[in-house]
Amino acid sequence: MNIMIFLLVLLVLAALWAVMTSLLLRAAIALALTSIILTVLMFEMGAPLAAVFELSVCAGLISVVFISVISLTHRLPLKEYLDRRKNRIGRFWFLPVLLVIAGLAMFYFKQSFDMRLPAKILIADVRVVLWQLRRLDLFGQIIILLAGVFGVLILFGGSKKNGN
Amino acid sequence: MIKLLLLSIALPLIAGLVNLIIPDKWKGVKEAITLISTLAGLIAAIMVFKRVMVLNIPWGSFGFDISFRLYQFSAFIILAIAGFGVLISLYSTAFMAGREKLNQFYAYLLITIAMANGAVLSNNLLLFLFFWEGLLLTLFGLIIIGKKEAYKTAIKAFVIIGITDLCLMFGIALTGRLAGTFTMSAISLPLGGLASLAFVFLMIGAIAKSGSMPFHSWIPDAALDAPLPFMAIIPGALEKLLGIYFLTRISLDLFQLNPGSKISLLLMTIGAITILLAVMMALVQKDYKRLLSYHAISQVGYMILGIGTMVPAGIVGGLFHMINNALYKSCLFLSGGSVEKQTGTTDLSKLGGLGKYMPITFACFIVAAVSISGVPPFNGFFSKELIYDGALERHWIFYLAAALGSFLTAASFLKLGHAAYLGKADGATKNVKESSWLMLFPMLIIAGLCILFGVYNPLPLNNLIQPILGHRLEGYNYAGLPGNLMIVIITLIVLALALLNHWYGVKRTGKGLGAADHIHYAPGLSTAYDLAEKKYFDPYDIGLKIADWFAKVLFFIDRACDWVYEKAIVNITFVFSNAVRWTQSGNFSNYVGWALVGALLVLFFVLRY
Amino acid sequence: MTYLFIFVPFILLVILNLLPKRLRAAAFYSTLAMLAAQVVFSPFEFVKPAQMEVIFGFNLIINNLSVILLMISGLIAGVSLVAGWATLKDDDKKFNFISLILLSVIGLNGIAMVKDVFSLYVFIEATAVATFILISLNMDKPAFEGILKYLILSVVASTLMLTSIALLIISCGSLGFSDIRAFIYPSGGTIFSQAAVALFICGLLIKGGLVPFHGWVADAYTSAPASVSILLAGIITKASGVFTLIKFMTSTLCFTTSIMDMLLFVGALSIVFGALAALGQKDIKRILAYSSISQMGYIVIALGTGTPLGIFAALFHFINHAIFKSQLFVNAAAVEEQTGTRDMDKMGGLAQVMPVTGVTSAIASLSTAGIPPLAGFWSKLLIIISLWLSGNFAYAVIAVLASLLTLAYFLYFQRSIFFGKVPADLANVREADALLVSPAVLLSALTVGIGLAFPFILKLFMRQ
Amino acid sequence: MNIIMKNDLLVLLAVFVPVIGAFILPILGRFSKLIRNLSALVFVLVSFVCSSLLLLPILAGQKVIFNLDFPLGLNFILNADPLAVFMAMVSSFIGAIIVLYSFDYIDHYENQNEYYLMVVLFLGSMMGLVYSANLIYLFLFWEITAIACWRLIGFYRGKNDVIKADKAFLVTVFGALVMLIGFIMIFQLTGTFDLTVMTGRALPGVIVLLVLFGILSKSATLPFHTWLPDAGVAPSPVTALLHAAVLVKIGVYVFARLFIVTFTIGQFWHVAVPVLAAVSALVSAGAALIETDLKRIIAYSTISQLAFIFLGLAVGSPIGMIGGLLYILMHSIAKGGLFLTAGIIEQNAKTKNITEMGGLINTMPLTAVSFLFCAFSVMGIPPFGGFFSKYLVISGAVSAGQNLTAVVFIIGAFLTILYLFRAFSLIFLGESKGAPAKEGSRTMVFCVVFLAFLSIGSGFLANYPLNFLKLVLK
Repeated sequence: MNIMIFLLVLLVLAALWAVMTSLLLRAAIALALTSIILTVLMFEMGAPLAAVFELSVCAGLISVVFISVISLTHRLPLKEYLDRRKNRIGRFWFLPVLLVIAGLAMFYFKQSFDMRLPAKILIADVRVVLWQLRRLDLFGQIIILLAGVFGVLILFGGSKKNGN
Repeated sequence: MIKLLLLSIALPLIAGLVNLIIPDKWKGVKEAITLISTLAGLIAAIMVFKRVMVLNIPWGSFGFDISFRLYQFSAFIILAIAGFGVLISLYSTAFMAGREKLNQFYAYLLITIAMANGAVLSNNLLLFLFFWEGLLLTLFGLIIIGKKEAYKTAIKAFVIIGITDLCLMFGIALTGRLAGTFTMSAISLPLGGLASLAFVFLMIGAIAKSGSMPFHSWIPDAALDAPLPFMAIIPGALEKLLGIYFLTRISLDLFQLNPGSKISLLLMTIGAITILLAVMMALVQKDYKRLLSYHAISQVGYMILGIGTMVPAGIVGGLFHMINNALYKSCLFLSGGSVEKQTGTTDLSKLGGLGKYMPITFACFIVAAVSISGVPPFNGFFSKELIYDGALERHWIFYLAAALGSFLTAASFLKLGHAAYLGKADGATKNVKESSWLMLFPMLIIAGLCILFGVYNPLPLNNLIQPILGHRLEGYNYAGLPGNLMIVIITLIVLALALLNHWYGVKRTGKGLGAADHIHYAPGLSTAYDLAEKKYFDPYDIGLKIADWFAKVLFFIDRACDWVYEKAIVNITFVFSNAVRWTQSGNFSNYVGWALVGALLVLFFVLRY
Repeated sequence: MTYLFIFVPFILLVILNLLPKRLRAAAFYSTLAMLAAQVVFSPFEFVKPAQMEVIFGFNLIINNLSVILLMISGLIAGVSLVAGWATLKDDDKKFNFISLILLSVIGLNGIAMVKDVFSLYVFIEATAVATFILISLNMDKPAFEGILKYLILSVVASTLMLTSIALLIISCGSLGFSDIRAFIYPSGGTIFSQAAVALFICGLLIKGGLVPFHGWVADAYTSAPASVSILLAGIITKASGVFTLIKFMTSTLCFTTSIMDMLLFVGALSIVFGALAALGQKDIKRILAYSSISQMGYIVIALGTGTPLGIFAALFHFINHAIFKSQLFVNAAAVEEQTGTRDMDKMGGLAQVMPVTGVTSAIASLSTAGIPPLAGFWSKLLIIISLWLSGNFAYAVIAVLASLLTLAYFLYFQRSIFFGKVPADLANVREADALLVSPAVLLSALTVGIGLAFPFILKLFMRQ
Repeated sequence: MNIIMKNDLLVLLAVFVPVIGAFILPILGRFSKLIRNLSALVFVLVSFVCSSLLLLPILAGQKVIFNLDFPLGLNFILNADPLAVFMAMVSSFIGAIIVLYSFDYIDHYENQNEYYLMVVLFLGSMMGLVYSANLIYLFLFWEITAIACWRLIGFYRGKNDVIKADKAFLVTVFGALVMLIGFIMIFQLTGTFDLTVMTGRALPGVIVLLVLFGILSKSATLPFHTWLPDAGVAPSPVTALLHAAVLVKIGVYVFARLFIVTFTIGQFWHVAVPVLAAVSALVSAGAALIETDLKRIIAYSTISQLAFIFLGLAVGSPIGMIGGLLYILMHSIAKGGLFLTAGIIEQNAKTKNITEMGGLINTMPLTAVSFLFCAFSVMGIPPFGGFFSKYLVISGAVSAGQNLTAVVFIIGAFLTILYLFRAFSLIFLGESKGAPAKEGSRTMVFCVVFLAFLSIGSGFLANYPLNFLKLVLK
């Protein structure tokens, strides 16, 4: 139990670092770190499948994409960089507020949440879920992917035009 | 018969409209129409005289019903109006010759006569108001066709009379509510409370029409601007007849006014003040017509005083004075007219010695002047005696005022006659001709009537006036010589004093015009006179000043309302709007912050239940 | 034929992409025809009772609610297609634009017809992604800023929705609307289900851009290309926001007092906030953006009454708003196209030179402000009546007086763009070309027509 | 049965011929001005003729009701009762004269198509408002008139004009919206918007208050009056239309329709409204005495005359109500004449500032005399029509026992005489200051003279409207 809480805290810290840092590279690394911690948590909670997905896709693939893209960028001039650095703490004013309200909420409903899932879902196998019940959502995913493809087309086509 | 009655209204009206239409060129036609219609009116008036008849025609609802009633009083007034109509139109044919806007003059004159007849005959208060207030239009028209600047006077007259007529309207509405009917012959209200209020408002209308103070100030101006026949008939005769007629009606018939009441005291005070102030002004005038116009005002005072006494002698005297005044006042104006016609001026300082050149005019003037100053045996004497009698019966102070008034009247007419007709002729008045017979004839008639009504006063008193009062007078008969010898003696003394005063004044200054200078420039009085000449005391101007000030205040309120819309609301809204737009910082993390905080609050709120 | 509404665009999309470049002009016409067909055929579903079909295991349902969205989305997508065809210059852009419109239409139709929460979420996301790309069509910096805000806030929204979906699975055990309704109505459900519902609604409010979740709206609308902002403002955010809200709440019947109070409050807040913010704007599109925030507020406040009349009013206002707001954006596109600026201070007197645009925009503005006899009046009237009858007097008064603010800023809008004298540098401005004018005419004709025919429409609905 | 059908048709024609015809005018305008103008006149005349024809069944005591059922109490009802017919005849008649007048007047300006469209639309929707016996449709037509006025006031397109137009629009719409809340409360009370089923029901005070907001703002009574003088920027026939004939009468008409014919209101309002009206009468009369812009003067005088109408309608005595209704007729005629003369003067003297005019009576005698006649009628001098209405109103106040209010109104009448004569003498009398202005065109002068004579004739024939109006109280 304690290890889990420790991991959760770590997760939050890593996420915060990813948001706060002003260097893209560090942000990408922090993101990867975050998803790694998440993976560990999932293993602990006994969701191996999700954990594997998370590790492969987020920690692996996405980070690679990020870093490759970042390699294309170039540094800002120092002045702008310093401007950006300014009040990068201040713009997250709402985090403490959130913490306070959340704490109030938690304090307000102090009752034992029972986390037992309904049986139906427990027995249902992932494949069953995906291939029998959720075809429509898969279709939706396809639409999203297509949109993404067009996005890439447009963006790179645009940049190509700008290039030459 | 009833047709004759309507004829006396319809005929002048139609004739007037016709006159309005036909072009100026056909001068003869106009005059013919005017004379014929007025003559026909006179004949009709004579034929219906001494009859009593009532005519009712339902018209609109809500009290707007056509209802005429002919009885002694209205018959008498109609007769007078018709008579004056004939004479004045006769006079005008000569006097107005060669002036422009003739068609309008005759038209307005005839319409005025029609309206006046209607007002006198109508037995329904609303119908009465209709005609009465309608006279405003012709009044306006008759003045405005005068000199170039006459429109100022016309507007002044219109505003004064119009405002008082509005008071009359309110009074009539109140009376109608209190009485429950608008039929004049059916109304007889006890005074007190709202009824007194109603009476006061009606009275304002009446005395304003008759030109008493404080509603007088247009008359002297009109004397200078308006054509003279207008002065002779409208302020001189017609409006007095109407105003006093209505005053008598309300105080005798419509309301039960009794001698002790505050109202009668009020009336008498108004009368006394009017007599004195107006005649004081008249005394110092340097212009023929303007002097006469002030007398036209002060004589009203006598009538109001007489009726205000509410004792039989006073009332009879007031009514008698009404007709007498109409006679000699129009005669005086006409004489002034013929002087103006012949010499081209009415400025007394330019006139003088006309007596030899215009003897007939002079004779008529003398008759009228002595009768207005109340010299026996002319008609003015008898009516004034009756009024003195009534006033003395109430309180000696009113009598004093009246006597003083007649002293000043006599003095001012001595001055006028001396300045205009005696002395040596020079300048404008060198060998002028006597004016044409068309103009002399009316004056002679009227002067004759003055003498007749004086020498043989039972004729008017028994036939015209005393029948009006009917039952109020049983036991009394005021015809013949005046009863109260003491008053007569005092009157004679007063007249003698006036003569002495005149002699002293002439001796002091050496010319007739200066006869009143020792009063004019007496210490204290002189400044008052100057201010009065500068119109400091003109109620009209004072009223305008007040209205202007009042309007400024109101306008400020209006602007304040506007400011609320134009500025206040707009600015407040924009304060809010700016505050709202300030939150749109464009910094996305703020937006995320709101979203998350909002979401948590929503969650919190929803789960709290 | 339910699935056709999803498949036909998809197949069309595939075919168009397989076509050689020179035939691409056909893409425009075929897509237009497809959308027209959608508008025409969807009403036939009215007569049928609500039905579900299972093909390839797609479980979709179509009922009157879905029919409304199908019609409106077809209409507005068609309009923005035409506008885009008129305004976009580059051929590739035109083509991508068409394909993306098809994608988002698929998403919208999915939203219209799904019957379970997760699919709803998926299709909302599909629409959203397509929209991101659409906004960035012009590849300029403000567009990217706009997307960034939209993106981040809709990520927040997705997070909330996913969380609520997880909670729903845990508590109700299933995600179908019917199951959820069975679980939470009338008992009210467990604390989990309530939290889940609340979170899902929050997500939808973010999507719909209501105060305080509205941060992204102005920038996204403003930075998008003219034709895209028609689509975005006219239908997408409304459909994936408030319409989904209506669908979700009506199909799960989660009208608890707390949620209704929350909706009333948020609605009132958005109404006033949007109207006030719109008052001082100088940018045409910004005014329209804020005004649509405040109109969303009207829809939500009507939904918050929870009465059938209120829901009807909300739907009706949704329809009207889709029509007149997208028409206003068409007008804005026309003005921007002709004058080359969006700054209202630089304009004036355009009504002389662009009469059709002037008149139509006046009609739409008055309809937005709820001036009879235009359509907006009736929906606002119904909203106010429902508020009053459900006892929310204060909210009713706010709603009424806020429409005065609406009138105020639309009068400013009209005055500074279309009235007054034409400035010198705009002297040679002409009316926009037919492709931009005709949609405006069509939509304003709809506004007037609905307004005049409303009593009959009402009769129709009441009979059902 | 047959006759009833025919009468329904008459009502429908009276309303919808101008409303629909208005949108044909711009199309006609593309072909020929003359046709457009004439057809505009014809459309307005049609509704006048139809309304007049409705007199026969009304005097025969029949009911003429056109009804179309809708849910939610939104029944579309056109009910031609005496009040409606009276009002419709007055406004369509004046409207026709104004349209005729604007043939020549508006000839010098642009956007004539829009002008005629809006004017005829305005009159048509006025007809609809007058006849409709359902609160919602009443509100609907009410707002259509507001739209028309908005465009008409902003007709010259100048920045200031448009701002004033927006001001007028906003103020009236604010009142209308508050009134709408009142209507919805009525709906909550009765479950319908249909006026024909509500006769004799007593209204709670708060509803009266809310509805009064709309009425007062529409008919420009304190404290919502200041938009009316500002509306003077519009072309003169429009202001005439706005003020004299119809727009401001809408408010008083709705007052009569709701609070006299339909509902009964508490005694408090029979005192409060007259007092408010008294203040309004005084304030606006005072402002009229200060202003130097001719149109503003007349506008302020309209406000103060409206206060008289309110007094008559609100004091709650039958004679006062009749007076108020008669006042609507007389004031429409006279004030319309004043505005049209103002239009002629403005167009020919090239200024609206009366201190820059003078002596115009020498060059434009007909206009001057007409102005004077209309002014007399407004002052309430017999035999002009205004006399009867003014007397009845005052007498109504007196018979309701509100003597003090009546006296205040008498003072208001004093001020009326003062400011009208001030304007008249400054414009027409004295020696001319500006360039000599010529007489207006034949059509315009004809309209003015016609109205002037009408304001006399209406005095001599006042018994007909009086006897007709007795039906209203039944």
